[in-house]
Amino acid sequence: MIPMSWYLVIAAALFCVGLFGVLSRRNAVGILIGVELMLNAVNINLLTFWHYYIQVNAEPPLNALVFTAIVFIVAAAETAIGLALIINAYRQRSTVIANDLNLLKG
Amino acid sequence: MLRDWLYIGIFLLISLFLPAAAIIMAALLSPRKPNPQKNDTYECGVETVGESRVQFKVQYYVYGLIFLVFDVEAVFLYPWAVAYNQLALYAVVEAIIFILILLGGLAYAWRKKALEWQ
Amino acid sequence: MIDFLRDPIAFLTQWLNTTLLGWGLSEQAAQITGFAIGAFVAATGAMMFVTILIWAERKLIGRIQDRYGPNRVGPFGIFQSIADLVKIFIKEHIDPVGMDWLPFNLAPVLSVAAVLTMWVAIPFAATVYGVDFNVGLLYLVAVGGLGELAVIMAGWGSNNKYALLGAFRAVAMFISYEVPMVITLLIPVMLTGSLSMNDIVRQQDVWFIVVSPLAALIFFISQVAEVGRSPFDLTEAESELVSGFNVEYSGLKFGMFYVADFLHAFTISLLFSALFLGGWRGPGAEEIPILGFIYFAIKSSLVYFLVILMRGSLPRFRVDHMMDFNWKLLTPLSLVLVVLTALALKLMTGLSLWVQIPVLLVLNGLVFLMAQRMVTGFFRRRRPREVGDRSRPVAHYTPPQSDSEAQG
Amino acid sequence: MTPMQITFILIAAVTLVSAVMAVTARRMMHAALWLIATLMGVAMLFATLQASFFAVVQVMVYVGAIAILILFAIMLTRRSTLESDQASLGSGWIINALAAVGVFAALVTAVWAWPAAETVLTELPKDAEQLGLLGQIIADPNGFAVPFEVSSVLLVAVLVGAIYLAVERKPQRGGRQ
Repeated sequence: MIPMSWYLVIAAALFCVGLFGVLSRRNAVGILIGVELMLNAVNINLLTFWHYYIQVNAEPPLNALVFTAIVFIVAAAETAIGLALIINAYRQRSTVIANDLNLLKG
Repeated sequence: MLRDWLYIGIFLLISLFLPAAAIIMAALLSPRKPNPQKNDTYECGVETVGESRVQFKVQYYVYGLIFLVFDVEAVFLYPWAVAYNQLALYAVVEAIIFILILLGGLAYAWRKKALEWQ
Repeated sequence: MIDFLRDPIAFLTQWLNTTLLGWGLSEQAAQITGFAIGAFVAATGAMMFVTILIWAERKLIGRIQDRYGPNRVGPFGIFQSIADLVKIFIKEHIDPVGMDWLPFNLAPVLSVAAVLTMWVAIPFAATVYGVDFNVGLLYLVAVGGLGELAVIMAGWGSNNKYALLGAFRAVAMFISYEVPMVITLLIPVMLTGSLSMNDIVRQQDVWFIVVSPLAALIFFISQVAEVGRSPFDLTEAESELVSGFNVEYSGLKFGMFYVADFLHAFTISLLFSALFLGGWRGPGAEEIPILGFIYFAIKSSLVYFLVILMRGSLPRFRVDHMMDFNWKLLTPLSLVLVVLTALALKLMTGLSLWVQIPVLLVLNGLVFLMAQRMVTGFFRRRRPREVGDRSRPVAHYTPPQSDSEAQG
Repeated sequence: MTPMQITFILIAAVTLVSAVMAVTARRMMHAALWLIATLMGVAMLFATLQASFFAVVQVMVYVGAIAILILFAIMLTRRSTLESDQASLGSGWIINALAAVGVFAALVTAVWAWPAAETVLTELPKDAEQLGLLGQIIADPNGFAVPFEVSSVLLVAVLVGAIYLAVERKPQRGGRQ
């Protein structure tokens, strides 16, 4: 079977790819895609530790499952609001390039 | 458990492979004589007007949004439904409050005319 | 021989397993190879089965429309679909200008695969199922949703504005109707206490359609919408969007969308009969699995017949009506139904089945009546404003002399 | 290498490659499709962890809903997206890439420094997932009932807020605009 470190490394890699996307994407939707990747990496970690915990302690850590569920809910909330903001900004400024959305700079 | 997923993986691969193989076989068997008229974008036989960059209405996004909210909520009601027979009345009432809050959201969308297809 | 007749699938699996073991494979490898062969046979069988479905559907629709339907090739035209298959196989594949290669070619494959993959979790008989795992029901819902991706890929890949519009319209409809479906499915899960499909079937001492007919109705409607069958066939509204997301497809790629469509229509019949009509259950089905298989086939064929009947007799919804129907009727209705069912069942714990079922039935009836009153009241209030909209030109016969009046 | 490990490596490769494509693809539509591939890969990783419920929920919620929402948003904001085809990444992307690699190196070092990370994950018994217990604890006042009700409120707030933001308000007669 698979050592736990493999999962952790994959999650770390996914997180860093997401981080890179968030930092360097010009398109605001692209930034959100990066955030999704990061949240997925978090979920992989949570479920890996869930598996590990059951294996070691032979009792299910329900907290891990609830936590994963809440990450799902937060991810959904974040996407919905983020995209609504982008659409609203696009309406007013006709652009989704994050650097051009500098209304507050005056 | 892992075996179940292995079987599903095998089934998925086979069900991707079969139509792909059929299409590849058909592509090898079928004639191929492309010409510009044939390959042009199809618009009921008239000349193509404009490009396919049409602007979409925001209504699609609103439906997607409401769907997302309900889907997420419903998915996390499933564990509750599985445990339903072991739950006490107050736990059921909690889930009902949960659903009623959702219904409130739907009512808001309704009042804001966000459900209307314009 | 008797064993074979009682449960041919298990018998064949056993035989295959021993043969494979005899060839020197390890036990695990033998099981996996056996499963792969079984899956291959099942998937091929399902795709071949589509030819029969198409024939049956054309024949029935023909009868509904007072025609014969296919009747030239073979007895009762039964080989018509095979002739069509050969024709579509050797048709040219046209690549439209500006297409996006990967999405364009992946879409037909994915649309068939999304439906085929559902078959792995459907229990066909007591012993005949691909896998029986603890989240089977959610798996079916999730995989059923993957078809939307194929539609989007097809619409995007063909670089055609009608295809794109059609695809997004279709997806908006699919996702909308997924909401009441997901919510009503909570009711069978509550009654069973499990998400495994086989458990749900086993628990149906009383068919769930009897326990909660309204849930069955909502599920059925939303499933028909999910397939995009008439009256929800906006995906292929010829008169509005050239033909929907698959305009640019030709040859077998187009055929694959058709295969997916028919297979999906049959799959929802399977799902409906497994979830609400007791699946393979029936007298003697536990002991003689083949009987269960036959019961299941009969039940799903009846449901499929109903789907065809709806297709043959109902006019198409207008897109805004369809969305209203979902968001303003089905979704609130399913939420209310889940709330009331959960409350009623919990208040009646410990009572016998013969008390619970009539109460639930009455409850369903009340909810239905309430919804019906609200809908009719709604239309009655709106009628005066909609006079102009509501007259149907087809329904009036006007003598020629008063032509101008009628037109005005 | 057991077959299981080979499967894992294949899934991980698919996931990572499509993740990289998702953050670098020029056209947003392609980025979203690659994102879907990544999400499917992550669902398969969940399946190998025997978290069946979350594997399925990942497909339902992420692929079936969130990705579709992103696709809709991309279609809505397409005109601007098409103009910016030539440069999908900002000017400082090399520095950002170095920073991401740095974070990755730090995380991997942290994983390696932890001896328990080498634990081999074995197959759990069939009923390890305990969906019923999860259902009980989310409705239990001493458990997670409050977070769960709050999450419902959160989602309704999201619904209200996003509708307020996204739906165009028609100019009201006589009112200020």
